[in-house]
This record gives sequence, structure tokens and C-alpha cells, in this order.
Amino acid sequence: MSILIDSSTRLLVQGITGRDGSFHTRQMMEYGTDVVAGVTPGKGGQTFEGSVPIFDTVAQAADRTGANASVIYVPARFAADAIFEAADAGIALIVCITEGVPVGDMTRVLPFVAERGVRLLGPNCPGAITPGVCKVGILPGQIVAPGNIGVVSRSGTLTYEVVYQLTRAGLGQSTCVGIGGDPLIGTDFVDCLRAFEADDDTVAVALMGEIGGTDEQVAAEFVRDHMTKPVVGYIAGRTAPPGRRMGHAGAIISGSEGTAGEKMKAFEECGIGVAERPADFVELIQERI
Amino acid sequence: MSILIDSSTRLLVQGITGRDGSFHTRQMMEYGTDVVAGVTPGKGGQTFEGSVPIFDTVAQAADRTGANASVIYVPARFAADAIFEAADAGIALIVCITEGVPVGDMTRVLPFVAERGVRLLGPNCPGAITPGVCKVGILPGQIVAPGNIGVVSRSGTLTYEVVYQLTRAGLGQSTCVGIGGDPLIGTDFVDCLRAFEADDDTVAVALMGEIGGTDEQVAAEFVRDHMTKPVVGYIAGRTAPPGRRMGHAGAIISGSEGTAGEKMKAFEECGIGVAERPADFVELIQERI
Amino acid sequence: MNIHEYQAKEILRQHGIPVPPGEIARTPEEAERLAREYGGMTVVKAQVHAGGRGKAGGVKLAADPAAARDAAANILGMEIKGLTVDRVLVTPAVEIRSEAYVGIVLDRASQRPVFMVSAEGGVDIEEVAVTNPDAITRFAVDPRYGLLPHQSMGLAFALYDDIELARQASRIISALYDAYVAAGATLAEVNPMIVDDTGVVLAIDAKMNIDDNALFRMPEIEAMRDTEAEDPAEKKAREAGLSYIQLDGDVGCCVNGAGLAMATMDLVKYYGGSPANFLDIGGSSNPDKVVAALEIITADSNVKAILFNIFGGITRCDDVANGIVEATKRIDIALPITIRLTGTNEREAIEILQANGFTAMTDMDEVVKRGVALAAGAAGGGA
Amino acid sequence: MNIHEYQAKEILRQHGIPVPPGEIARTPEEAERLAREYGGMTVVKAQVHAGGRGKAGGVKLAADPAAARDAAANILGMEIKGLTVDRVLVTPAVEIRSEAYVGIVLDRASQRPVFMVSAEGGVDIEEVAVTNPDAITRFAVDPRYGLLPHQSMGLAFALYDDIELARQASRIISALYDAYVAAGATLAEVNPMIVDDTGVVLAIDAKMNIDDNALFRMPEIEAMRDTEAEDPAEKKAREAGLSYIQLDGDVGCCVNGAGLAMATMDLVKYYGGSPANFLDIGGSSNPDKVVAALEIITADSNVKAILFNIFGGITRCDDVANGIVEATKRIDIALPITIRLTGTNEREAIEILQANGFTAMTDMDEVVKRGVALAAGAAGGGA
Repeated sequence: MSILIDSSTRLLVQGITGRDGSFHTRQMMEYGTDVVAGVTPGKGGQTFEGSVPIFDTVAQAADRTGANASVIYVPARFAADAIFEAADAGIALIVCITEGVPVGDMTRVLPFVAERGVRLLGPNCPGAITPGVCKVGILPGQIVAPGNIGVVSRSGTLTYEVVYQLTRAGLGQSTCVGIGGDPLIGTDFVDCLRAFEADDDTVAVALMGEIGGTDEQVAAEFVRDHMTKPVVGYIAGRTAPPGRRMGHAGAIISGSEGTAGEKMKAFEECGIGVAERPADFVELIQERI
Repeated sequence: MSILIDSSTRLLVQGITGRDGSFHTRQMMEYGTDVVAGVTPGKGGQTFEGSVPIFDTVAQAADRTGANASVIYVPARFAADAIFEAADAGIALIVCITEGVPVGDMTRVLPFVAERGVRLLGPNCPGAITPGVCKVGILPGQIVAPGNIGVVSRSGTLTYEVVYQLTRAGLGQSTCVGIGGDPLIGTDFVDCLRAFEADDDTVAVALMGEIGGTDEQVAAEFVRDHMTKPVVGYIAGRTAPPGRRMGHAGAIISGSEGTAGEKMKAFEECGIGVAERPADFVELIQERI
Repeated sequence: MNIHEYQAKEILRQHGIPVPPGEIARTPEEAERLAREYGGMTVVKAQVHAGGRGKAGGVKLAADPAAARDAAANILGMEIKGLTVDRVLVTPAVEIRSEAYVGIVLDRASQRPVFMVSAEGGVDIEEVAVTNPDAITRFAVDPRYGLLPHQSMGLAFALYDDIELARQASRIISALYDAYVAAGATLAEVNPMIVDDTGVVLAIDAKMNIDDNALFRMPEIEAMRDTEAEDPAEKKAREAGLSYIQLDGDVGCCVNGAGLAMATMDLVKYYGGSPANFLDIGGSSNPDKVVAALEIITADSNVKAILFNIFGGITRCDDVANGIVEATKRIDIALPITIRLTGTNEREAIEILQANGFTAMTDMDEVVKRGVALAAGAAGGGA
Repeated sequence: MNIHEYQAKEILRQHGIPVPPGEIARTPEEAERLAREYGGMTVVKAQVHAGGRGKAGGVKLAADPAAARDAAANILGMEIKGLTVDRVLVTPAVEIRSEAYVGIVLDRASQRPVFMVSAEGGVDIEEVAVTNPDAITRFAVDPRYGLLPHQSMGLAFALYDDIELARQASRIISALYDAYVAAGATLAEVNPMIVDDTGVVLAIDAKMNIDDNALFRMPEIEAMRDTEAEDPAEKKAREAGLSYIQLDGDVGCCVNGAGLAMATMDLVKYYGGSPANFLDIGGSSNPDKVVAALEIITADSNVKAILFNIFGGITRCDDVANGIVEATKRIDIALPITIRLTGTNEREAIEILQANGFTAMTDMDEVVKRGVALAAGAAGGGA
């Protein structure tokens, strides 16, 4: 029916009383997400919007409410600890929206979550949305529609652009996932592709990559070797100069590695439909399903 | 036929050119142990006793000689790093003889070896001997005899005493293992009991514990729940005063925990024959096999 | 963030790595004075955020103080890869017996810091990686345990057979890892690490890149930022909380989100145009950011048309619209502006823009086509 | 190794834990002077390696300098659990609003350092563990990651609901972990950690045990060793590389190996005797150690007979035999000695002993029976 999040997702919000946290929690609640708890140290005992209990620690929140997913809106300097805390409390899915987390912190966070079998999405990601069912993060609910196209992307607004075009063309989505633009992230393309391949309600996948690193190449090989469902891909940054960080910490061409050209070549070689423009997704997917 | 070590053991000696290392390497070679390599940084390219090649690093030694076990005789301040190095090089069994390793070092070493599935014996242990086949460590070869009694102990010379008496009474040993007297050790009683239970050539086990900690109680429960072979046990230190460290860093009664009395009670309750004196082992084992 | 060689060396010194002395000169006279203080041969090295300084003539050996002054006079003001040299490092020359490479870099694939060492030092390691990959020994550090002593010793033995040299190199490698972690670096490199004529191992060139996201922990490293070396437009963007990179095209782009910004640039190219910049106004809806963005874009004299591509999510389209109106009131913009807004508060935004004489569209391809055409002079301005 | 409260507090201070001031006085006059310096109420506390100081009268509140002098005069020279008090800590008294317990100890079962915290502070935590175990919150630290911020905060919330108090406590808990690791401790305890009348969280008593094996890394902590407080015989044993603990029996035991030494003591008891000591001469064969061991044993006036139990492995029996012969030449031993030697070079050892008028046996039970009998006066001396 979807990947990562569904109607059984019981969401906890870390940083629920902050500016971003409170805004997006309202949005998620309006969308129908089952927000069961919030965490802000020192505000334990209060409630958010009169209904969501707030706790001092994630352990207390998980213990009292049975939360099984957490979304993190705390400032960058506290984000790594927020992930550690959620993983320590046994939360199975952690979505870190926060941008600007030091990569040194992530080198310690990633083995920690891996040891516990916890799925981390992000950091610096827009989260995930299963249209009509559950929204975790900041993806705008009004542009998505239920359907059977899986969407996975390293970007935020570029994802909105593509999803918007898919929706207008009548191509609804099973789940849309933003994996984040940082060099070190918890869930990568392959994790999402594997999940979409196993998801009964996904028939094709739209993948938006960008310059930097080799995740798209690895994803292409995974598609070639392990996927039966069609995948259409796009790479942002073919006009980006080498050695410069294009906004996302991970979007940087190092030497000759990570260019859009080599990534699109890998797509082609591995049987992924290559979208030259975001607008190409609709036609390329329609041809394949 | 034995546990931990046998005729397929290809031994590497870390600290082979030191005073203790060279002495005991000669003893092990005389006993017939297949010593395939030595490691002393800066002496790579030399040989020990004209036949054993010496390397600068364990990685080189393992790579060139196929060593599958290592014994460590380096000074205490370098011992933890020696264990890390052997585990990093993929050595499957590491025996650390060195006494005086800081427990803080061991809190980092133990997860490191566990992550790699490496078996660590010690530190501060006499090693293991499979009579007539292979000796790794410092247990004196002349007091053991081939047979089918498994011996496991936290002590050194007390083990010699018991093994000596067993041998004189015609009770040969499958393998004798000294797990070491430190509070934090790699291989514990339960690991050895499980191996003896699975070993076709072991018919009974002699276990020598001492005051401090709760390893003997845990071992007793393991015997009750998982062992079919008879076990006879002894606890040293019933006259030891509480709060004082009796030589071994681990031999200390803390509050009311770790007394000889409670350990012997656990033995009795779990069906382990209780030796009042080292000399009792012979009769108690003979009654049970 | 890049820091200069002399700054990287200062960090390495603080971590106990043996580095020859050295000081910065901003004039030939200062260089002469420093060379006199050190005595003997010195090296005068351009301090600039660019590789290939040696090939560009930015590193010179000076036999005496007068030669150091001449070398500095020659190097100061020099342009290396588009950057003007405003300072040189003066350091005593060292007899070099052998050169090695030692570097540590964040590796995305293993998600760990990875050491690379090579006995072939003093050259471009990326070239060695291509021409002679076996000459490089790699090791990924497990950040849970840090760099263990035997691991740094193993790397050192890959460089030197001699135990004394290996021990010195091992200490440098360990200290380099400590410096890398403490500074929040994504790259730390000693190239070359040398053995001098007395058998001492020394770091004689150093490079570090710092993770911008880690700078909040280290004000002393943030203070090393060379704002003089920074492009003024990029500096202004950074201070306004924008992400901006100048390119050499003529279509000024103003987009929310890095991925969409790159996709917009790519689409400009796709439709035959040439993007003047990457500019991400981020997720916030602050009109001041729009004003700053327009100021930066219009300051680039190459720009012939300005193109907005906004997909409202967190960013509210009406805020961006207000920002555009506000900016055109504050600054005099002679360039044509074409605007696409979709998403949150799209309708309000279009009303605001129309009330102020702008036209706006909702399709990305349409706006990019129009922006390219405007820059090419084929259509009138939008304002 | 145990260190005193004032020494532990100094370590905690170095790690940024708020601890009230305090200094050591060895005379009542010094205590009076310190109390005058601090002004107001002071506390005078015996510094001695024993628990239960309060109950024993070793901690006194003093209203003024004269009272501090009287308190010190009272406490100095006092015996607490067999140890003489030779110094007191003088520290300003603090208004206490609430008391908590914070401790970290090496846990053998989890193989990790384990925190224990309880809002019931100022009392014996082992008692709380028995009477009200739910009042204690435990947490095992993963040494690969260290104590993470949320973990210390979680422990702090177990003590205080108030966020300001929790933040202060969290900082103390983090710093206590750092101190524990840096000092190579096996136990570090703040009991009580208090909230004073101004809402400040303070450590007003502290205890640390240091891993002897880690002392080589920290000469500054080794220097804290209170050799005056140490039993002279145990000090001498430590300096000679022996492991010795004095008991109150009359059979002096000299054994190689800790396990065999305990087994020998146990066997003395089994045969109706009473061991005078634990003594492990270790794995070495140095005759000097045997001499030192005999000097220590004979200095204990309770000892009526001396019993050697040596199982040669690394230890060579002939070396021990030589040591016994050597020792009896150097010092005049009036006590009967009975000897058992087995293992490496057993035959040579027995020849050496017989040539010097000793008898020796090879069975452990036999030698212990004889030692017990000798101490009981039922048999003649062995020498």
C-alpha cells in the first residue's frame, strides 16, 4: 500500500514547540497523520493544540504513547542527539528534517542507528508522504494524490515540481520520499527502491538525483540487478561547475566524480528511463506502465 | 576432540622477541604447537629461532602465513592495541596472557572483538592447552595428559594444582582453559561450558571459580539449563575478607555480592558437584563418569 | 570552508605535528624581514584557495632575504585560477630526503573518514589514484573507536620500512586524525610529509577543508575565514542566508530549493540559454531575502534577464511576491523579470504581482523559455 | 586505589563540576584558620579510606572558627574502622534544599560503566538498592559512543522535574563521566549532589576508586596515593611487587598465584587453622621477592608458623628454594617453616632445601595440615 509510513504510523514530534516544529505538526495533523506525542525538554506535562501530550524525553513519550515513528525539527546543533535519543528509545523510523547537521556527527549517528536496526530518513530531507494517509515532514499535502507511482528524491522543491506534474497528469503516488541532500544520510535510493519493488501498490518509480557522490550509480545497478518495476530518473546539476557546493552539502562534483553526465549514463546503461527535464517524467512513466 | 585449539591451530605470537614472549614461544614450539609467525614492530624480516618469520604488523603476518590464532605477551599498556590489531587482521582466536590491562581499555576492546565474531581469551589468563596436541599460553605442558575431562578456571596455578591431581589419578584432559582473573574478560565460563558440552571427546568438566562477580552463578544456571555432561566446581576465597582485592583484579567481594558461599550454593542448586578442596575433584568426577 | 596553508599548519601545530616555522607577509618588505630572521634559504608560497600553486609560479625558493623580497614582489598580486594573491607564507627551506602523501577525507560510500597515504608524495594524489592506484594505501576509520594506534602504525609502515621513521609518521597520522575531528574537517592533507636530512619527519605543506555546518562549534576556525578572498557577491549571499554561486551566463536565476535551482539552470541550458548563477533563497519566506537576492543578481553585469522559479511549500508565494515588489521599490532594476509561482498562496501572489504591474505564470518550462528569450533580447521586459 | 574525598573533589573541579571550596587541615589550628577564612558555618570532615564517617563521628558542623578547631581536635587522631584520621577537610557549610545520589561504577555483567542515580541521596546507596530498588535509575554507558547528551539529560530528569535543575544535573553527570574515564576510575560517586537554597546544584561529597592498572597513564593521580594511610606491610608488599593482605590468623601463607593462594587459605581453615594473610609472590622467580615475603610475614606478631605452597610453572621451584635459604640467612626467623614445592625444577629445589636443613613435601593437603599443626604448637619447627 505504501512504503515507510502508513495508517499504522504513530508519530512523535521532537521539537514540537519550536517555530518549525509547531507549524508542521499542525500541517501533519490536518493531513490526518496520527501525531501521538511531542517532546520538548522542560515542557513535559503540557499539551500541543490541546490534544497532543508533550514529554521531557523521547523514552517517556514512546513508553506512554506507543509512538513508532519520530520526526525531528530541532536546531542543527541538537539534531544528532535527537536522533540518538529516538533510536535509544526504540523508535523504528526516524525522520530528520533539520538542515545543517555536521557530517562528523553523522559518522557517529549512522552506525548507532544501524546497530539498532532503526530506519533513519535524512537529515536535511523533506520527509515522506503517503497520499491521503499519512504525512511525516514538510512535503506539501495539496500537490500529491493517491496512486501507484513511487517517488524518491534527494531534493525538496524539485520533488514538489515533479509530483505536481505527475498529479496533474493523473499519475497518483504510492509514497513520496525525500532522502535528503546531505553527503551522509540514513536511507538511500537503494533502500527506497527495494521497498518500492516489494510494495504491491507501486507499479513504477520516479527517481530524482543530483550531482555529487555515486548514490545514483549504485541505485542504477540495483535497478538493473534487482528490480522488475520500471524506473524513470532525472539528474539535477548538469550545468553545475566542478568543486562548488550547489546548496545541498552533498551536491558537489569532486574531481571527475559525481557529474550529471556519468549518472545519466549509468541510468541509461541500467535500463532506467532518463528524463531530460522534470516535465519528461509524465510521458516516460506513461510509456512504461 | 578439544575446544578452542587443536591440530589446525596456526599460531602467531605478538611480542615474540620480548622476555616472556620468547621464553614461552620456545615452550610452545617444544610442545608441538604450530607457531607460524611472530610480530614485533621494527623486527619485520627477521626470524625467531631460525624458523619462525617475524613481521612488523599482524596484518602482514596473517596475510603471509595464514595464522588463525594469536597469543599476546606485550606489556600491559600495549595489550589492548595488540588485541585490536589481531581482531582487525581477522584472527579468529586471540589469547591475551598480559596481566594488568586497564579495565577502561577492555570496555572498548570487548565490543570490538564481539562485532567481528572474534573469540578473545583473557586478558590476564594462562591460555589453553589441548594435551599432546597444542599449547597456547603458559600452562605447563608436563602436568597435563590427553583424556576427556574439560577444565576451565579463572586462576593459573590453582588450575595446575587441580590438573596435576587429575593427571595423577589417570583423569586426562580434553582441553584445559584459563579464562583469566580480571573483572572484564573475553571468554567466560558459559562460553567454555557450551563448547565442552558440544565437544565429543569431553565427558565431564572441572570448573574452578573464585570470589567476585557473578560469573559462577551464571555458569551454574547454564549447567542446569543446557548441559547433559556432569560438572564439578570449586570456589577459591571462602576465607577472603569483603572489599579487598585478592590478587586478581576480579577477585573482590563487593558488599554482599560475589562471596564463595553464594557461589557454592548456586552450584549445589544447579546440580554441580561441589569440591570443598582441590583434592576433591578426582573423586567427585570419578563418581560422575 | 577552505582555509589557507598557514592556517592549516597552525591547527596541525596545535595538535603536536612537527611543522617548520613560517609567517605571513603581505608586502615584499615583510617577506625580506622574515627571511632575514629565519636565515638561510627560504620558501615563499602564495596563500590562495587554489591548487596548482607551484605550476602557476606561486611557490619560489629564495637563497637570501633579497631573493625572498623579490619572490614576494613577484607572487603578491599574481592571479592563480582567477584569485588574486594578497599574502605569502615565508618559511625556512628544508633538505628533503623523501616525500610522502598523507590525507584524510570524508568518504560518502563508507560513511567514514578515510585515510589515504602514499610513498609518492609531493604530487597530485588524484593523479596518482589514476596512474598508479596501488601506490595508495587506504583505511576507513571507525569513528566509534577513533584511529587506533596499530592502525596509524600500519599506515606508517606503508610509507617507511624504518621503525624510527614509521613511529614518527604514526604520531603525525594520529595527530592528523585528531586535528581532522577537532576542527570538524571534511579533508585534512599533508602533502608532502617529508623526511629531512637529519631523519626527522615533517609536514611541509598542509590543506584543510572545514564542514561549514560544524563551524558553530569552533569560532576560532570560523575566524580564519578569508573574507578578502571570497567573491563579494557570494559573501553577501552567505551573510543574507542565501546560497549563491556565480556562473558566466546571462539569465539570472532566483529559485527556492537547491535541487529546483539546479534543475532551473539545466532547463535554461536545455532551451538554449545560459544561466548566470545558482541561487537558492531557501525555505524561508522572508521578503528581505528576495531583496538581497535581486541586489546580488543585478550586480552581475552579465545578467540580461531575471527569472524567478518558486514552488511554494514552506515558502509562501505571496511572501516572495511581496519581496519582488519591495525590491523593485528599493532598488532600480532595469532588467526584465519573469516570474513563475506555484503552490502555497499562489493565487494571492499572482494578485500582488499583477497589482504592481508584473505578470506571472505557473509553468516551469514556460517561464524558463521566456527567461531565455528575454535574455536573448527577443521579447520585451516583464516589468 | 582509593583516593580521599578532597582529592576526588579536586578531580571533579578540574572537569567543571561545581564543588564548594575546601582545604585540608592536619592540626586544629589549621582548621580554625581555614574556618576563619571561609567565614560562617563550616563542616569539618575526616579524610580516611572508610565509609560511615558520619556515623563514626568523623563529620562535624562548626558554627565558628573556635568550633571548627574543637571539631578538628576531636576528629584528628580518631580511629574509623581501624584507620587513624590524620587530616580533615574544612569546607563552608551549605544550605541544603534536597539531596540526590549520582554514581558511576564498572559493571562486570554488562561489561560497561553503569550510572546509578537516585533522588534519595545522602544515604548509603547499597541500602537503597536493597530497601527501595525502584528509587534507583540505572543506565549502562556504551563506551564506543560515550555518554550522549540525551542520556545524561534522561538521568537528570530522573532526579529533578524542573528543567533548570535538570540541566545543571545533566552537566554534572556528563562531567562525572568524563572524570571517570579520564582518571581511569572504576567508581566515581557524588553523594550527596544537592540543591542549595539559591537553586544551584552542587557536589558536596565525592568518592573515587582508581584502577591500579590505569595509574601508569596518570602520574598526577598516582601522586595522590596516601602512603601514610596504607598498612605498612601492604605498602612494603606493593613496593616489592607482591600481593599481600593481612588477616587475623596465625598461619602465615606464601603462595604463587592468587587462586592457589586463596585455595591455600581456605584449606588452612578446612583443616581447623586460621590463615594470617593472603600472599601471592606472583609468577616471577626472583629470590628477593621470597625474602621480602618472609620479612612481611614474620613482622606479623600473630604468625606462629609459615607455610609455603608453590606450584612451579613459570615460577621455578629452585628459585623459591634459594629465596627461602637466602632469607633465613639474612633475617633471623624463629618461626617454624613448612614447605611444599611441585612442578618446574621440583627435584633441584628439594635438594637445595634439604642441603640447608629444611624438609619439603609435594602434596598440598599434607603441607597445609602440617602448617596448621605447627601453628597450634602440636609439632616442632621445620627449620
